[in-house]
Amino acid sequence: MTRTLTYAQALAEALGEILREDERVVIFGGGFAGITPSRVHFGPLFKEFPGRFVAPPISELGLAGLGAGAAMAGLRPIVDLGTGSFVFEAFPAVANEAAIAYYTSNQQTTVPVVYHLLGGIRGAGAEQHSQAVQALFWQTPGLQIMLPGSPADVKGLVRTAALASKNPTLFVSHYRLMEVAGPVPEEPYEIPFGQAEVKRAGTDATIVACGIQVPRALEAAERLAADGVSVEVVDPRTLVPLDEAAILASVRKTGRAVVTDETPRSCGVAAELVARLVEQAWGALKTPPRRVTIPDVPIPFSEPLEAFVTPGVDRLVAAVREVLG
Amino acid sequence: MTRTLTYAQALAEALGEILREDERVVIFGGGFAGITPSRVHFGPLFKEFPGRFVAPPISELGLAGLGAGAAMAGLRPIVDLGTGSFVFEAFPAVANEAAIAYYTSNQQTTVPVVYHLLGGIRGAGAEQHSQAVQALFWQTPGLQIMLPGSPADVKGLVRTAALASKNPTLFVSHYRLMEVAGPVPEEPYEIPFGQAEVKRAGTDATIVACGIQVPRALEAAERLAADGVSVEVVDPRTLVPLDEAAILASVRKTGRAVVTDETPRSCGVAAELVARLVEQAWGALKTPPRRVTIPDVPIPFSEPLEAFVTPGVDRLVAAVREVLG
Amino acid sequence: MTEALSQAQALELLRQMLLIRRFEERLVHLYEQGVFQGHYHLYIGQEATGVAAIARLEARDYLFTTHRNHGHLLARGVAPERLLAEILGRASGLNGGRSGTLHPVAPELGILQTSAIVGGCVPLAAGAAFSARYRGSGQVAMVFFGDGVLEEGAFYEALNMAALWKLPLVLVCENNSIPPELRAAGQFPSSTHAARQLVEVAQSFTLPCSVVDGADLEAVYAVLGEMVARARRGEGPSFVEARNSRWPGNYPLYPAIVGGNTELRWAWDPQAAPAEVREWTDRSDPIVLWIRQVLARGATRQEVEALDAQLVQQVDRATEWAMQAPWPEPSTALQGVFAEGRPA
Amino acid sequence: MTEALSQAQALELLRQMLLIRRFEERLVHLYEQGVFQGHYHLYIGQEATGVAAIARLEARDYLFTTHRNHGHLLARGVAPERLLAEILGRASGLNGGRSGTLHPVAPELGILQTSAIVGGCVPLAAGAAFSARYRGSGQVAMVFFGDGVLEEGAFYEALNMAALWKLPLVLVCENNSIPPELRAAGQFPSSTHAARQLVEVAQSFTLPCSVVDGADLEAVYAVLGEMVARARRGEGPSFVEARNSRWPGNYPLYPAIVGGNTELRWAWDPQAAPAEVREWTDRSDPIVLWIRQVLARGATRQEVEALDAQLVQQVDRATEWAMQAPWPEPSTALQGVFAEGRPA
Ligand SMILES: Cc1ncc(C[n+]2csc(CCOP(=O)(O)OP(=O)(O)O)c2C)c(N)n1
Ligand SMILES: Cc1ncc(C[n+]2csc(CCOP(=O)(O)OP(=O)(O)O)c2C)c(N)n1
Ligand SMILES: [Mg+2]
Ligand SMILES: [Mg+2]
Repeated sequence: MTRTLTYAQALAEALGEILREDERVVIFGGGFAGITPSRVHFGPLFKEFPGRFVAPPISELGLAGLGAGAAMAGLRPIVDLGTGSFVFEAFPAVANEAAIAYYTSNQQTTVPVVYHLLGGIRGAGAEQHSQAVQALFWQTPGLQIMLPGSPADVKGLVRTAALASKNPTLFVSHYRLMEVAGPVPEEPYEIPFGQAEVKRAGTDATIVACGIQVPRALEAAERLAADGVSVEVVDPRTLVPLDEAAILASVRKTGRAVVTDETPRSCGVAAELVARLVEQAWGALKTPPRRVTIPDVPIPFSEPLEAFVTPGVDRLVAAVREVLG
Repeated sequence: MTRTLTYAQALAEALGEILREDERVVIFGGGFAGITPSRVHFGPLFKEFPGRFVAPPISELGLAGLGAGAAMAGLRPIVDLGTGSFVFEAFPAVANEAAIAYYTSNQQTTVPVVYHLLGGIRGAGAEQHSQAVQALFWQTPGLQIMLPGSPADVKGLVRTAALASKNPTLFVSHYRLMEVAGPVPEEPYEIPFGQAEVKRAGTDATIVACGIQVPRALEAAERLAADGVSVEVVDPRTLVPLDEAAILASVRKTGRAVVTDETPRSCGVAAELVARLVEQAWGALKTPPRRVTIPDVPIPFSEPLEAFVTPGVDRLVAAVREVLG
Repeated sequence: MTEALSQAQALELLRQMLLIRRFEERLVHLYEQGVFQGHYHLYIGQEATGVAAIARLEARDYLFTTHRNHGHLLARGVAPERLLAEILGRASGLNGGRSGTLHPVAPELGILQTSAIVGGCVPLAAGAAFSARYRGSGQVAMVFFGDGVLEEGAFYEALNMAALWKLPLVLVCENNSIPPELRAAGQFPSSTHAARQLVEVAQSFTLPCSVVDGADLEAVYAVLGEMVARARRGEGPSFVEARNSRWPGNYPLYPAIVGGNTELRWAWDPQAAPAEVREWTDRSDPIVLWIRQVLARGATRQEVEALDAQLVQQVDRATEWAMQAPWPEPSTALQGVFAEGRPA
Repeated sequence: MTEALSQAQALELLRQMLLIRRFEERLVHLYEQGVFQGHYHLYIGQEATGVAAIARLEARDYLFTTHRNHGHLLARGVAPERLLAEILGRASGLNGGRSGTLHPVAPELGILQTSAIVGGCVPLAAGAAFSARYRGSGQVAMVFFGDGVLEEGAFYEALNMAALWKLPLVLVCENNSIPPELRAAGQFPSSTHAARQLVEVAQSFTLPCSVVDGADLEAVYAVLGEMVARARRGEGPSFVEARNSRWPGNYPLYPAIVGGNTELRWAWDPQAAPAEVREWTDRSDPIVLWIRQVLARGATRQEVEALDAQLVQQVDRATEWAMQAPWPEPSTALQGVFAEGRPA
């Protein structure tokens, strides 16, 4: 049975199930929806599981390290670090402790911690509060990275990260996803990491999108469909591990690709996807893949400025037209 | 007049000149050569300019912020953060203060600070001390990034960063460059940012390399020349700003490109260069560009393991052969 | 211990406090009308700390602040219309609309960079103080921050360097989590620190410290006078904890004008204040408290009312100006990442 | 205040200290022969602190340490040959050669992760302590770190959480920058902290603190007995500063066996020690000091010499084993980034 839930509701539901099932799960922070109206969905959890939520001081570095240490010592902590850029404070603990411990210990110490962040352009967050951080951590090996782009995906992926994985996971959600609604199964379920989903089938061009770019890509596809262009939207859902096969299969079929992400252009997620397409689907590409990303600028506050740098639907539509040649 | 100097000697010479010429330059730390034998070249500077070197506590975050604040308030600080990964500690100050201040202030506040790091695989640094960080900061807009790969370049670029720029600069050097020798002009000179150098001319394929990859690429080219393969080595020298024109000109000429860097593969410098080549030289590429990078793993300690993940000369030679088809 | 404030000074500081109050009340109303976007933080209830401390600075000094910056900027003399335009994201705002409420600057007033990152401003301020000391300029850097900053490691690193190098830095911690029963964890913004007294932490780094009632303008003025003088004499940094009881309108995640805009008569007729704010206005509102002082020193109600009327008008004009200010041209978002040209 | 050590215990702790000393002396010689690579740090001179503190732990407890970890690992019972193989980068090393000297682990002994990042280990240890408290397991986490850690913000963040949440965490700061005239900035490794006493910092976070002579084994044993017991009783974290005078061989950037390998007779014939180390060995070497103690308690020189001879042999065997240990297969560098399968 599925119902329609918002992303935030689906996330709250998943957290409730996880807390109920495994008492090793402990949540530090827990303002998963940040300052959005959706924050109300998490309040009931605090009440239902009073001993399982810890209200931390404003200490991202210490907290991320503490979460990693607790994971090494048998817990399954979920550490909500808040806005994406706050992980900058926690960088040493995330990238140089949690990420490397399993590898440097020669597979002895596991670190099943989940770090949650609200990444990307939230609307009026300005330069210090608008960063998407998934590419930074794809650059620091040892972390699983999930970017659920739909209510159903967030429910299934967060369960996998929290209960079914032995590895540290970076869980990047987005302010502007919190109120996105969609069908969500009632029962608990896991979505395996490294398994992309074709969010919309098509034949003329592929958009590879995850996280906040998923609803945008779907809207772009819808618009293009009105003009008779059939776009396939492939959502990798997790960057690490990455379902290359699914992406390549789609691009081999359509021969044309737009890759999109809300990280800045240089060394962003889209750069990596382009590089992989070129390396592995060279012969199949009829035109060069296009990136739709943030330009290499900090994110300004003012609405028209912010809108200009956001990789929105219009730019996706234009990019698809470009790759169609 | 040029003499042969090592990279460390050229850097020390440049610092001496800079300190002599502009008393706004103050150096925090100053172990530019880390634990290499080359550290001896910096000792004389401490003696010559006693009031200009500040020995900081082990406080990378506070120090990077302090350096940025001092730059805003009229100084031209050079902050030596040591090993590449120590900038993780300083991430908020570098990426979310120094990098954004000029932009968010609407071009009012300038931040002429230089952050120096010894990036990359240093030999036995293991997982926590071997990271190359240039791609991380290419992902956080607002920083100039220089990666001098020769003694002459380090002398000219560090002068530009310290005296001729109003912007924050990330200066990434490398343990394994410190003892590399080359001709260096005696007099002070600036090398403008955003100006690549063709380090070796060739016709059959292009290697794009900077920093530690420059001597490796030159050696690979030498080896391939013995087999009659003519390789052009283009060194962008600065990633931000990037001399795209020079890279594209070379690749348009040769039609074949290997891009190399010591950052991990995913979202690394090489990924970005591949993406730009594909976007701007699609028609000219006879075969898909190849990346020679670190695989997506932490850097292990043991010598054979470390050697295996290092993007060394053999792998460059093999990659050039691949793009030759 | 300190020279008394003249009545002219007392009225000037009242003017600054009232300007902040009227400005921010207006802001809430504008936000409720959807005129601007984003999360924002008000200084209401902390005005005495900012105006009294900043009154101790010279024009050439540096000032650093946080997400809760409006009061500091206005007290430093920023034009309200330019701050408002910034908060509305307009091209003629302090930062051309690029910052909004989060990190507005006024370099000509020594406000070089404002950080909305908890702990961000303290190392920057230490750097400005370092520059002053290095150049021997005699400037002082003052930095305001919340009690939450003592939960961030950046604070300690900057504190240590300031102490080691005797930087001319005045650290003003505005603890708005007082009274103690409200210091529990889990509130937003919250104070979650193990120390019995925040000053003990700074004392352990050998800084001269002081705890002061942040609603007591004269007390703040006295303490900061000393601390700034110390810094200027080259005696190094100091730390002041100014304690404020949080304005009820600051409890919700987004501020709300609980009980309506401040009425001056609450100063002389405490019963007039609405029940939901009465205790706070009467005992903790620095403006109400200060009005009582200036009246006791001989000012008349009419004088105070006239001053207030003027400020309301000023805020009206600022609002009009800011609302009509142009939006930045969208494509300018790509400009100004790097400064061109050589430095002077 | 604390039960006395039996003579058997006293000899066991001597054995541990001598094992560390002989192991690390060997290490320097191996490095000088080019047998292994990289920067490394020795525990020589701090042995009494590690062995006495670790003697207070139960088998199930957690132990975290830093770049200067050999002594802690050996005192905890790690096989010297496996530690040495690790330092040589061999496949049968503790971490399969992946860590070298920098972050060796021994999870079965509660050493889950070692961080060579200054400040890295303290939050991790607080996390293990959190887990113990959350599970009500009665375990304690002990973390060793240098005085330099108090310069890193991470320390304060972890300290605060440990204090707020009363975590069963014992913080052992090994201050090897004593005597004070050597505490100046700019040495490597150096202590550069403004506090007059490091313990004052932890005290300001309300932790029970103690300063102890790190070369005085019994004193360390007594203090740590109390702190571990407190933690186990659920009374929260505590902080101990153990003060060591730095071994002369640790002054150069790379360690050197100044004055040659330790000779036991320096304990009973101080004049026998070479001039360049005499003051240190006589007044600050924890092994020389402890040998005097065990002799005074009735042990014979022969006994001590026999024990030492055994340990030298053990180190010989460990060296042989480690030098013959296989190198990891190069391509295995690509393996083991992520753990496969579901958790238990
Ligand atoms: C590094 C970082 N973490 C978290 C936040 C989110 N945040 C904004 S204001 C605030 C509370 C700050 O409390 P305090 O310093 O006491 O200032 P107050 O708002 O009470 O004036 C928090 C947690 C942030 N801006 N930066
Ligand atoms: C974050 C970070 N900064 C710098 C270093 C380099 N480093 C390694 S050991 C050391 C000195 C540490 O001093 P202390 O904590 O007192 O330990 P000691 O070596 O004296 O035992 C430094 C600066 C590091 N490993 N990590
Ligand atoms: Mg506060
Ligand atoms: Mg030390």
